[in-house]
Amino acid sequence: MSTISYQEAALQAVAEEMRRDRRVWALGEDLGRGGVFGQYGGLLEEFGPERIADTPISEATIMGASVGAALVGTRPIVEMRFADFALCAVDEMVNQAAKARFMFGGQARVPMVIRQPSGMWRSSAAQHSQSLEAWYAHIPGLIVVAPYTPADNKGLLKTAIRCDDPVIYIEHKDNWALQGEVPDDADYLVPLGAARLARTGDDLTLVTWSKMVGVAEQAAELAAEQGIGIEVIDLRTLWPWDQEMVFASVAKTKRLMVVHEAVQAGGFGAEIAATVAEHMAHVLTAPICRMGAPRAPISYAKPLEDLLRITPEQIVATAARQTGV
Amino acid sequence: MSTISYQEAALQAVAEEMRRDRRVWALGEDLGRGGVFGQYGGLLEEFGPERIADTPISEATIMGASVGAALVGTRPIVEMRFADFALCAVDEMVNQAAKARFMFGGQARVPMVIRQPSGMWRSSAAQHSQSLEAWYAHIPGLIVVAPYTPADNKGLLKTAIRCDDPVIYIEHKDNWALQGEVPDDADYLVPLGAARLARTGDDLTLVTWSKMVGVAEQAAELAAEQGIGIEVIDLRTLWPWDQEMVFASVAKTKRLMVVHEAVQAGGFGAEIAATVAEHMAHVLTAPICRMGAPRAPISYAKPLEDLLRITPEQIVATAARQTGV
Amino acid sequence: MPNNNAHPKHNIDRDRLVDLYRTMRRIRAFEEAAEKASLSGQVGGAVHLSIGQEAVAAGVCANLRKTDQITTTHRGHGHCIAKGTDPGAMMLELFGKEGGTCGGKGGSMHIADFKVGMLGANGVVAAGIPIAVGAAHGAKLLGEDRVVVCFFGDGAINRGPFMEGLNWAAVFKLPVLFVCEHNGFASTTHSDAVTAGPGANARAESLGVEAFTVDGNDVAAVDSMVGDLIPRIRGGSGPKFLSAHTYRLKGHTSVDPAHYRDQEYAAAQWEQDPLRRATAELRRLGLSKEQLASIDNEADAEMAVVTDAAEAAAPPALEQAFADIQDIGAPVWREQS
Amino acid sequence: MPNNNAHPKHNIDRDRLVDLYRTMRRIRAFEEAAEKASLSGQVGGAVHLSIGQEAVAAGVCANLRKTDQITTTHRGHGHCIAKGTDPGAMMLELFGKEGGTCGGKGGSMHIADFKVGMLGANGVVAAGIPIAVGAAHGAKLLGEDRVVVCFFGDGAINRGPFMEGLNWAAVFKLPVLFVCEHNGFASTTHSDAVTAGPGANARAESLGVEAFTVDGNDVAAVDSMVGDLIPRIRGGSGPKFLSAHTYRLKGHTSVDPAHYRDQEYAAAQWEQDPLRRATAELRRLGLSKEQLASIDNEADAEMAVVTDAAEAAAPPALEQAFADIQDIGAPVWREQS
Ligand SMILES: Cc1ncc(C[n+]2csc(CCOP(=O)(O)OP(=O)(O)O)c2C)c(N)n1
Ligand SMILES: Cc1ncc(C[n+]2csc(CCOP(=O)(O)OP(=O)(O)O)c2C)c(N)n1
Ligand SMILES: [Mg+2]
Ligand SMILES: [Mg+2]
Repeated sequence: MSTISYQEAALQAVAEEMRRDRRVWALGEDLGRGGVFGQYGGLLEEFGPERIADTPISEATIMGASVGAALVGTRPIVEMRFADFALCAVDEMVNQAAKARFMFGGQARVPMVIRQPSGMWRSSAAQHSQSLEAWYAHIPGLIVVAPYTPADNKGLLKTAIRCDDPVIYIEHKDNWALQGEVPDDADYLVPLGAARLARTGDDLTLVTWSKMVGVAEQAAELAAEQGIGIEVIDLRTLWPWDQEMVFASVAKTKRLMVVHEAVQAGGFGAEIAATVAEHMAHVLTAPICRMGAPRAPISYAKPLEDLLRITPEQIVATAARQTGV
Repeated sequence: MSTISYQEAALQAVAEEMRRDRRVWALGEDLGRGGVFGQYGGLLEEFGPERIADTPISEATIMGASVGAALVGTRPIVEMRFADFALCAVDEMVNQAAKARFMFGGQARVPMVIRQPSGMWRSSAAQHSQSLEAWYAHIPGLIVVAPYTPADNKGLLKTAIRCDDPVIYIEHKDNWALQGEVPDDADYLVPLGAARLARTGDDLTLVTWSKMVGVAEQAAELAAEQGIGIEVIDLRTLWPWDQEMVFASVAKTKRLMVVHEAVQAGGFGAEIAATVAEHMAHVLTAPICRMGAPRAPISYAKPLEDLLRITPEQIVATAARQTGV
Repeated sequence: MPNNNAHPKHNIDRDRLVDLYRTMRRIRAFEEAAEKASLSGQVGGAVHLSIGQEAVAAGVCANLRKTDQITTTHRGHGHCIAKGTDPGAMMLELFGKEGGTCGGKGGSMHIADFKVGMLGANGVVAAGIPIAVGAAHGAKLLGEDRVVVCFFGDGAINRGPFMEGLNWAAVFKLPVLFVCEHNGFASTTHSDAVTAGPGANARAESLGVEAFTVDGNDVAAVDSMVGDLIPRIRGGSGPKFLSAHTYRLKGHTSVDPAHYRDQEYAAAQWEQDPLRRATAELRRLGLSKEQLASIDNEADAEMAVVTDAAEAAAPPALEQAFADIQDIGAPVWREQS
Repeated sequence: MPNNNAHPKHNIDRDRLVDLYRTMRRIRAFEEAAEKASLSGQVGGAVHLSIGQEAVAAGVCANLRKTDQITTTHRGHGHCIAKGTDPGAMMLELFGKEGGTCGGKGGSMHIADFKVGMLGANGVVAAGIPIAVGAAHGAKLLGEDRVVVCFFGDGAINRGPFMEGLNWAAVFKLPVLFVCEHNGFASTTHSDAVTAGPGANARAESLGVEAFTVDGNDVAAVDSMVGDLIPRIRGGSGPKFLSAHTYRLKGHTSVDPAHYRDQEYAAAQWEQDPLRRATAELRRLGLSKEQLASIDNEADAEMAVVTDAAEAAAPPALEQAFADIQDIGAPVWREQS
């Protein structure tokens, strides 16, 4: 175990997997200078420009060429820089990467990891702040991962790189500096599809992911002072998501809240809320509750941007209403 | 009133609006030959090649140029041919069209209608069959419309063309030939955001849209024979959706089913189900139920394709379970 | 500047031309059978015929090794057959049957046959370009001695991925041959009307990809030109571009009557049918009418057999609808009522 | 072929050069103030400085009418000022304050000012290209006599919309001037390393857009060249393309030390600073040191005022977060605790 940042944890994951498997390579703009957030720092020196490939500003081809390179047996790590720019490569992601295995009757696989740094970050405004994980969860053929802790960013990124199907890998830009204990083990893997019980509690199950896990933990801390026990589940993988853990928790707490940074309307919280409503209505003692962003583009001005951020206090207030405390 | 097809209704809408407003024009591939489904047939002859513009195969620029042309005061109707190809123009739709008004502080508007023929249609396989309405409902700045009846395809398309914000306009490919009574009135407008009560019933509210409305109506017919009264709501507009009508119906029937052709996981049905679960849990006497496609790419072979189609019988069986009949 | 637009002088060997002719004839016979099956409703989905364009497929692929790879488009039957895909499996695929190249899950627009290096047709115009470039990038990374050929149409050169893909191939000096089949149409639109500038080759050269032109209805010319280019590409000289001028003798899809084109001109183009031209050349080289007819009959017979077999074959097992989606998180198959 | 690469002979009028210099100096002063405010944390988000590239903005926009329009990029402050946007509103925008060009909702990367024909900066590389082309298409449809100038960088020419947009403009013969600011970098990458072929102009010509080159650090040359091109475009001759060679004297963003470049070379480039070059020329034309200093001081004073004002200004009203999204279906503002 070492205490390192979310960014260093990812760097470790990539370096270890590149050492382990010669077929793994990374491509994107500015990777040779460490990537836009430093998350590829030093890799060029170790692996050379063929495997840490600087590309033109050609998102569609970064993605499409990766599909081709994956089909013939390499394992590309695709850096999209900001999740927003992946919107320049959607055909390649959704019509090609996600469907090739199925459409070709299982003849080929598309092992690629599509890194999409996401979320609100320092007044980045409407085109550099989006959280679009719900889109990818809706697309057959894609796995969707959104780690919160540094340890998970190591273990899940490594598992994603070893996965034979395309993985949308969502790192939160506000998390790069987050410190945490991370196993040094080069075989430290976190399984896809398994949630993490971040905190136990008896009164309310709060399901969340990515940066909101930290906010939820703070909320749970505050709520505990008011006598409300919030159980926080860090979903980690959005598709497939860990229904088992969520259902077990809801069976215990009899209440569900889902919190995410993304727009609430059509967000992935709706899927969780709907699934629980379908299957666990009989145990619920309070209406399910979602907290997501209003359906508004993200503003530049800090006070307006902040308005779209969910705070621990808001969560506690909602939890208090929901639990009747 | 005349009995005409869904396709002819749309053609009428476009022709009438182009006559009414010189700023309205349509652009896309092959429009001069009537468009790929004949939905622009004869318009070239009336309006000329400037206003019925044949474009290169350049989806990103069809969309992006339309944003520019809308910003300066024209009102483009953007033909995407198949919804699947709109995936080549997502930056332009989501980062540009949807956000320009807000991002620029209200200085400009983006009046454009983005037509996306959607859905499964005659063994068209994985890249020509998708239903992705949920994506657009998740994006601030976009309106999402999915008409089922020929009359609505006239009235809603006209309203969409007159709307000053970008509208994602989803026509179902299997609906082109559908006949129905359509008002001849050149000012026949159907308001955005208002659902249509397609059939009344007391036992169960079924919310759906697009081609599935017809399937739901058949199901309601069959269910009535078994003594189950299904109220069918044709949502018509997905964003904003008519909560009022849905809530009123659920208040009456105390049961909700949402049916759509799109993949169930992360589909727009989840939003409706979650919203009802949040606000109407106290009136529900049965768990909410969603029916959508499994999270699978769409197969070419007819029996496999058919497997992803929801049938009236499946709806009735589910309704019977839900109502305990 | 080298004169890349001259037709290479070709002095083709008779046996080689016979082989090329046989490939073209098999493609033609396959597509004629597919056309019939499409019009009769036995084959679903859209079927795009390459009738009139067979010389490009045959002439290019005759110069490839089995380990070389290709990507193609919605109009790709010819490329598949020329690269070595079994027409039996292709016809099963068109009929949506078990045993099809993709198990019946892809259909005409998604045929793939990885074991012969056929990396997939594509339903999205130009989408195969970055994929081909990536396959070549992969070969380079893995140190594998392969060339990738990327087929696309004259309509595709107006999509962004065309430009991005060529630039990429040139930047990374990848072993790719880009083959633009200039058949005059982008669906029902004359491609000239929506394509500015001097043409595909100028675009390629501007992106650092050396470009060549060939009469795409002259199979010997295509063979000779590509026979020259492939070893250079294999030798590491970077990507090359070839414009093959041809004509789409049929409509955009099997059901398109193509009323939008000059009917006289279209009819006259049958004179340039690559099969007809190859026949004339073979006759000149001494092949008898009977020898040619036997090739034709053999091809027709082969395709009659595969069509009958496809008609008779079983549909895919229903659980295939949920197979090969992803290892985790895919729907679970359950027998339904 | 005309020699489009020659610098036009320019014999510039002194008063005109003074005006161009003043524009450049105001841009420089604005950006130096913005840089300081960014480094001090008063301005959030990414701030991309065009220091060293001012001659392009000034020289191009001096030839436009108010009714003409432009689109620009993440590095667009100069273009905005040159087109006539009020630096006060721009600085308010950078500070995220009420009264900013976009009410504080856009920031540096999304400045727009429709009343002077500034149709928006853009956070997505090359995204402004189709938008500019569409604005010109709109002008043509509406029969309005306007020219649209589209600014973008040398990194943008590798994105698909670049190619699609140029082809489109040529096909529809639209009144667009494409201006490629070749500053050597695509973020931290040398653009040469990821750009194949002979360059932007060859790409433009291959797409049917006549292309020209100019020394982008010589404001008089830019002015003269664009002064020649705009009337031709306005006259209906179709789109034109201009490569302006310049150098990004600062890092990619205000916080980028740009260690990745040759430091000696970068330092030497200050010799080519367009302001320095214009100063020398103005001195040659008889302007006194004092006269120049007074222009400089005026510009600095103007920007000091707008910066102070921006600092002091009120933040936008919170309800603006929900305003101007869409007429129906937008969230409703409610005062929160
Ligand atoms: C991105 C995209 N846009 C539009 C289409 C519809 N479409 C299918 S084939 C075709 C014409 C393609 O022309 P070309 O590339 O010349 O190929 P050809 O059909 O002539 O072989 C079009 C527009 C598509 N499949 N994909
Ligand atoms: C589609 C897209 N990809 C990547 C980025 C990140 N990015 C912002 S500016 C930039 C470099 C652009 O280079 P160039 O076009 O030459 O403009 P310059 O910064 O030199 O003015 C990059 C890669 C982006 N904003 N959009
Ligand atoms: Mg063609
Ligand atoms: Mg640059």
